[in-house]
Amino acid sequence: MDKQTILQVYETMLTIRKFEEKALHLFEENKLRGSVHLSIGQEAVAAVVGAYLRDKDYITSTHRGHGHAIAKGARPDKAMAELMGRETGYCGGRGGSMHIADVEKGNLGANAIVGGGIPHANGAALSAQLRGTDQVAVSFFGDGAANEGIFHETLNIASIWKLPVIFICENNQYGMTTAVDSVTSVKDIAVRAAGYDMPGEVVDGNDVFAMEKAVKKAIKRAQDGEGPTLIEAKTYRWKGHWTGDPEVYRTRDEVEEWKTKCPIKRLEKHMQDKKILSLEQIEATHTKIDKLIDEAEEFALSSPDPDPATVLDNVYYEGDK
Amino acid sequence: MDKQTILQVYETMLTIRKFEEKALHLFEENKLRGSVHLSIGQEAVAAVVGAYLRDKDYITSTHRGHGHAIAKGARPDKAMAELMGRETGYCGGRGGSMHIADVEKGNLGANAIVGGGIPHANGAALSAQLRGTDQVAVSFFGDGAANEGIFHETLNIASIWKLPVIFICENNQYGMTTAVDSVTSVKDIAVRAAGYDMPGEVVDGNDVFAMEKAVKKAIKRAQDGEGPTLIEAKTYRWKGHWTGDPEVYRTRDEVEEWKTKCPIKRLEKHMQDKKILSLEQIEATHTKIDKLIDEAEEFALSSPDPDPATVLDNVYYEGDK
Amino acid sequence: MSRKKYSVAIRDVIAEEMRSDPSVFVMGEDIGALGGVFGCTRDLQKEFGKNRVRDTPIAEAGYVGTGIGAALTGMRPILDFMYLDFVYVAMDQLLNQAAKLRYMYGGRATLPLVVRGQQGIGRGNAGTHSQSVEAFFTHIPGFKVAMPSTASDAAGLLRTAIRDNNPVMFIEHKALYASSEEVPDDPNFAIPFGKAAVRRQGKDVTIIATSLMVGRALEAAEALSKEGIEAEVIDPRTLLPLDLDTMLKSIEKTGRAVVVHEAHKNNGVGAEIASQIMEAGFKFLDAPVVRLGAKACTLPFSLVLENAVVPGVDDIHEAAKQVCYK
Amino acid sequence: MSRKKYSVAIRDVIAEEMRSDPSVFVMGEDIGALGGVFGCTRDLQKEFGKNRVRDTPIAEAGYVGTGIGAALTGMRPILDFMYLDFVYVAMDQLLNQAAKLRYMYGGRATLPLVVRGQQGIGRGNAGTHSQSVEAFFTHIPGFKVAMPSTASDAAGLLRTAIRDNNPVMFIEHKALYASSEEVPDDPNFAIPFGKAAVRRQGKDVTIIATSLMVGRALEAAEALSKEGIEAEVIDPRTLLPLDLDTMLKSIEKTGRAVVVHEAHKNNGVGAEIASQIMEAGFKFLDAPVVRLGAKACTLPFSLVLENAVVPGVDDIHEAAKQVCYK
Ligand SMILES: Cc1ncc(C[n+]2csc(CCOP(=O)(O)OP(=O)(O)O)c2C)c(N)n1
Ligand SMILES: Cc1ncc(C[n+]2csc(CCOP(=O)(O)OP(=O)(O)O)c2C)c(N)n1
Ligand SMILES: [Mg+2]
Ligand SMILES: [Mg+2]
Repeated sequence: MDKQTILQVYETMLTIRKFEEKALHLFEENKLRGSVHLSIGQEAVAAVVGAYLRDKDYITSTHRGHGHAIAKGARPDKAMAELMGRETGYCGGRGGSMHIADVEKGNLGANAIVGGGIPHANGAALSAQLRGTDQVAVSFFGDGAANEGIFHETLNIASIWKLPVIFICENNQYGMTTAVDSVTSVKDIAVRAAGYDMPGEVVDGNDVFAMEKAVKKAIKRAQDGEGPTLIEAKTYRWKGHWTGDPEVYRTRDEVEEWKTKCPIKRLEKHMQDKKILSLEQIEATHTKIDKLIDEAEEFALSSPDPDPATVLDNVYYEGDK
Repeated sequence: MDKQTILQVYETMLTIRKFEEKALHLFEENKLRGSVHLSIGQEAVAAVVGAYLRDKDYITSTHRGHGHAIAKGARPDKAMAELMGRETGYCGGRGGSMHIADVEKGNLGANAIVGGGIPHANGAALSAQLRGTDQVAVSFFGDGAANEGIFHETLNIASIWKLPVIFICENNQYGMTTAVDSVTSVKDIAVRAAGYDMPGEVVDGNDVFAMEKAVKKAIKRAQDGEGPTLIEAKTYRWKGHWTGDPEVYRTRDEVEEWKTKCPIKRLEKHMQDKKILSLEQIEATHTKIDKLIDEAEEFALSSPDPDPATVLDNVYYEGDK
Repeated sequence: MSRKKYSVAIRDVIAEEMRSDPSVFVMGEDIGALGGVFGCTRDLQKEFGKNRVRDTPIAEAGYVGTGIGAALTGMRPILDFMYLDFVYVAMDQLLNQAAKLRYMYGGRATLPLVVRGQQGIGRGNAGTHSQSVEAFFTHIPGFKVAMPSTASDAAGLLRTAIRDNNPVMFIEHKALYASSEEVPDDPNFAIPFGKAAVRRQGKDVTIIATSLMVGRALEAAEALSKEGIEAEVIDPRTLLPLDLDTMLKSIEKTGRAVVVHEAHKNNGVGAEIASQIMEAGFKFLDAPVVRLGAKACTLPFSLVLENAVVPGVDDIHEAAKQVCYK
Repeated sequence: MSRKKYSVAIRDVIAEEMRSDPSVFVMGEDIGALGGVFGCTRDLQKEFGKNRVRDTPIAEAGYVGTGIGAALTGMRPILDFMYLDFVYVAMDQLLNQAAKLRYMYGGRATLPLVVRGQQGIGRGNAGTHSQSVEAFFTHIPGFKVAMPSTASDAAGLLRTAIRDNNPVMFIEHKALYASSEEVPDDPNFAIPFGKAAVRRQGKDVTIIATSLMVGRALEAAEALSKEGIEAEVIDPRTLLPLDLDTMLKSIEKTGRAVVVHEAHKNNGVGAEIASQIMEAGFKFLDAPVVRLGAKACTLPFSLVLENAVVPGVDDIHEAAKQVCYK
């Protein structure tokens, strides 16, 4: 990873982390409602993928999608406004946290249905293939989603049509309150790739360099017309499944253990070791992102609610093709 | 396989073959209507499974289900009556060819939705497990069905719960008019078993002894509490997908080639070689089954149509639990 | 009688039925340790173990299909949907399989199966976690459909559902779980299907409301009363079977009806109820039956917009006055 | 004008639109070499190749989802359902995704998507291959719903569907594929959505019928005519949008209406149409609107039983006389 990319990945991770810490804070202050699923602890996966995709490439995301959106170029202010259901949000307040999309920038959307977005990445990849471009599509989804039928159907289709798509399973050890090994018949979800004749790789999802290697290989494969790849990124979410989760299903020790593997801290140490950023520069970056997020909060809080008179707008596209 | 079982398998195969030849004939004579999917050429799979299951064991079947039903003990007369939509049929004429069921005998039904019946076998196996019996359940399905999401969900559930269930994929090379290799990402569907941490085995589905080995092993595994098995039986359907199929998707040569692998002829040769049955005895068996099927035809043809006044019966179970 | 929350009433009936009938068991997502997102299976796994309170993978079609197989072979599964919005991923198993098998098998199969879960607004969950799905199950024959609006009804109807030998779609409401009421302690307390409840007596207009809308209808009725209009409020409690008689009897008296539900108005069960009232009670009607339901858009996330989509107390109030030509 | 079968009319429009717009392509099962079970994609793969006429695995949810992704990114997929009974396995992709994405994304996404296939009776395919599914797509907002009853309408409406920038559920009927009619040759021949067709003029009773039932209604109208009752027969052609005006204009004249469809009567679109007529045209009605639809049971395999379930010419005849109090 070149220095510039390292810095980009770092800033992206930090933005995701601070965006979500802020969202949690606002939720606890009752300034924000609904389902808010935080990816704190998992930032490396989204950030590295985002760094290696171009604006014209596509992603599909999940209920836990803030990180993916930010990594694909979403502005924290419009994202935060969406979390608050404001008119200025990415979906004009119609979608909320679980549906942030920015189709023009290649983010085909978060998706509140587990597995629901996986085939959309196939479709974007098919579209690229039919139009003859070199675009690739990435589908993010969780360990839980890998037990839904749509996972199976999508991977099979991607493989037979050699679609330029990359399936990234963020195995954060739980589907809601359910431990992955209690409902998943294989230890590594990546082994399922063999059932679709595609490469499947287990990666330390908290290590940006391990992610880099896997993602670059998969992108090359996609662009060389060789078809899809399944990457299983082992990672962990530090916060509850949702804001308010009693977390009866895991121990504090387990959470603390994983916090020692913080992807951001790891990268900060690496940057210091390699003299990429000094401690002062790291602190300055924190300050910069803090400011960005504070501005996002302000923007969101000062944005208007949607006008109820517009509630029936945009059910259909009106006008000519 | 002991001699008695060989004879049973043989008679079952012959019954299936002649039953379906008769059905085709009746269809061509306009005495029978609707979707009729013939399993001619594939009889060994059903017959061997049927021979090793007991009455109390379960099966679930498909749109191509006459063979499975007969192998699980269905009477040709009541089955033929169902194909004709008569009151005396297995479903009183309500279900037709694609829904023949005999729940009391453990046949949980043919199913006109591709893949639709697969999870029902899981459920029967779970039921056996919960009730603490040694019953096993077998799910028959096609190569095409193995690309449906429900296949994936079912196998994963069966594996994590170690259900006494056996998944038998009859790979007859086509899903309707579509060659298996054009829509299936793996050469052998059995390799998908690894994605569910269960054994997967490719078997010559036209060889009753190869089937025997695989089925016995899977039953033992199920009864030992070790969980499910996936068996892929490679086979071929001689007739069109449905009665009236123009068969534009395959060559006559291919069909003729597979006819040389006829499971019935192969077993007849084996029985003669091993002096299990003489040519005369074989001919006598044919005559016996011909008679059975003629009687079935007669029974069906002389049976009444359902009474339209009863059309709303049995939507619901009426009465107490 | 014990005062119970709607969610606890449900939990308790499941527990009691599991105690008295070993063939009853529960499957679903996050129902074990967590006890369900809304607590409807709280502590059941502690009492009945992991075999009878089974956490499933996120594989709704798979576990509904598994439930069907179990029901066909002597068990009585209760299938838990965290959100009924997820029925879509299992729709084939629900509508082509569970609903149809008995009939297609000529009556030679029995499917004692309860599918239960919650739906509707109230948690800011946006379009795919706030919708209402009852109309799918009233259109395709095979399910019975219950929709309790109070804790006591939830208990009584759920017991009937679990003891019924047919597939039952049992539709709870997320915004009702915290409501509480006196619930009979009798372990056989059951409310028969197909018997509407008259929630309020009135002579001027009949308001037929389901689930969350019952409370709003009662509020509207109070306001109407102050204006001299006495509304009769009827809660059908089950939509299939539907108790048309009770509604007709009321409309014979009032001559006017408003039907209100939270599901989309277009092709919602209100259309069916209004049509049946017209067909059987045309001669009683002094005004056309008016229907209220969600507007024809996806449920929006923004609370301001959500409130504009689903019928509120004022909308019911207005509609009742409209049919009274006031 | 060329005389064409309904199936050929459909095929030809797909071909023409594929010729004129490279972003249009087709996906589905057995649509290539076979050209579809009913010939609606015959020879298209020969002309357009395997890239634009794609045989899919049996994975309806997967290919609908793939179509959604393609539609979001500049393509215009036509998704082929061999039998619309299979929508259930893809229902989440259809109703939670295709129908809702544009709205949930605040209008910042466009989904030009046609889902087409056939439904209904006529081939002895029993319960899971003979049902009618339109009501699902009129209830949940997001799709437009077309239901052509003639070859020419099939052509004109399908062109509109393919050129529409919204998800369209295009519902054909297996028993109509062989019917033929003169179809305009104009490669821009299109019928706008939301315009009903008056198939027969009459002053005594309005019969509103969809798809296969239009022919039956016309037959019944001939029989009624012999008895001195002149029925006006209206085919809505699209159910969403629905042309209520044309129906009301007719009912203003006749004072009586029968609505007939093949889908189950309970909660079918007939309930919606009857309710809208009541709401907007109560003052015109001399009799309650009568609905006809399939009886409340799964479609049986036996032809004798099937005929007892779905409305026939005689049933329509009877119903029309009933609303005329004859
Ligand atoms: C079809 C469907 N089933 C269930 C849910 C409820 N649900 C939301 S998130 C979730 C867990 C998802 O687990 P995973 O895929 O591992 O993603 P994670 O939350 O761990 O990021 C569940 C069960 C849903 N939204 N959609
Ligand atoms: C969900 C669903 N999709 C499509 C069909 C139409 N269909 C019926 S049989 C069939 C082919 C099935 O192939 P396979 O599973 O290999 O079984 P085979 O017919 O070869 O025995 C198809 C596509 C269906 N009945 N159900
Ligand atoms: Mg997870
Ligand atoms: Mg096959």
